[in-house]
Amino acid sequence: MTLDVLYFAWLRERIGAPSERIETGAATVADLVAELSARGGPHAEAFANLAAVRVALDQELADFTAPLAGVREVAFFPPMTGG
Amino acid sequence: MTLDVLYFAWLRERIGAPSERIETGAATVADLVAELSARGGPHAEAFANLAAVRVALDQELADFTAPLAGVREVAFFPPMTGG
Amino acid sequence: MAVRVQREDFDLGAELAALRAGRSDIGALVSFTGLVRGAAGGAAIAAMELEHYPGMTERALAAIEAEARARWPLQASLIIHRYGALTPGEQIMMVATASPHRQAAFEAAEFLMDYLKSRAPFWKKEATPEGGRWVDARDTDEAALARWARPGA
Amino acid sequence: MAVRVQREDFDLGAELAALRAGRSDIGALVSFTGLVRGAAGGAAIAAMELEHYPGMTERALAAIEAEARARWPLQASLIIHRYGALTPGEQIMMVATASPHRQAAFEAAEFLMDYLKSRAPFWKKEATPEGGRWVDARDTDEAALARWARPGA
Repeated sequence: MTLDVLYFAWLRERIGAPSERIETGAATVADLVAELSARGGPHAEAFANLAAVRVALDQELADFTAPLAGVREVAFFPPMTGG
Repeated sequence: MTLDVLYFAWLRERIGAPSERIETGAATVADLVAELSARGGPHAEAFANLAAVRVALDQELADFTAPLAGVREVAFFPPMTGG
Repeated sequence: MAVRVQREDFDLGAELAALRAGRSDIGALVSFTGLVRGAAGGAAIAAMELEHYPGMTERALAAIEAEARARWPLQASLIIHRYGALTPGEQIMMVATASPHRQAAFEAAEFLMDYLKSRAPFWKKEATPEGGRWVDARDTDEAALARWARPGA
Repeated sequence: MAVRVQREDFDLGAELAALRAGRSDIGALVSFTGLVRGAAGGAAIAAMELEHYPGMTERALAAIEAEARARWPLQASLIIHRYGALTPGEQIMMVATASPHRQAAFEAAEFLMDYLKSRAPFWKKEATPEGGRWVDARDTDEAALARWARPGA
């Protein structure tokens, strides 16, 4: 499946891009993270501490165990600090 | 001693005056209330239900048991409803 | 740091702007505004008369504000309360609190309101089709003070 | 009933005036304004950059506002949040709530703030003398959500 993967805040800076379009067979968010980390380099660094990473699927907060079936957009970012 | 006695809200309306200056030997607020009530008429009506009456001595909230020694101004009024 | 008791209306936006003017240490600004409602308890309200106890009012509000400033790290605070004749939709009063953090600003504003409701000498009389009626104090207003009780205080 | 995400500043007083304009059913109006502080954690802050997630931001804020309106009898509510470059003293965001009674207005405003802090996709980066640093989420912000948990929810 084709996914748009978005990065925000320090994840965007570490990855060096706000988004990328990928082809993947990952079944869950955790699978996708493992696939991205396996590239090494900035991706491995960005996902080194998952406790500091949140994920949204099609703009709704989700867990790392969530399935990716039917999802178009995955976003990774640190805990929010608005307000 | 000479006291200025002030009335507010429905106590003022019932008594028919915002204040009166009186000479009294009352030792406590309760004594003063008894003395005023003994006049009968509007005063007796105003003090018929003391649960609905609050008192301030020299502009500080007080209890009915408080002594009047040194006090210049006594105010009676219903529970407050500002805000 | 300011208490005002006045007949005139106030400009909420201007008051809040003044509280933070020229400073950059405030992180959170909370305001509460009380307004005259056009109906209450099923009855239409044509107007409201707010009576107060000149002298004691200012003292009570200043004491309440001082207590709030002793309990929370406030950088600014303001209480304005009107008296006299008001009509539905008009502003009755406002409080504002400024602090580095939101929780202190919120708590202090609620504290000011809870104490003001039950400890500041104001009385509301509503003009209804059946005539004037003094607003009764609500038991919940007195009960609201309980949450601010401090051990030993 | 309104959520706005914008780069431009907003006029707090005008927004609050608009919420109550032409109506006489509101008894209590609460506002919270978040401001950029010129120092934090001992470091001077020259500027702040607020990043957000366009699309998700509006959805998240609308969902938070809808939840507040389901929980409290609100007659009006507003959330405005800015993004982009801000300097110390500037307004970052505001929420406002209107209700017949003060407790509902206060609680709903605090609820909006607590959820917005931890559930709306905004990230703050502060420019300090040592360079840019992303603001860390505070554990207390996540913990603040616990008080709004409802049995079975």
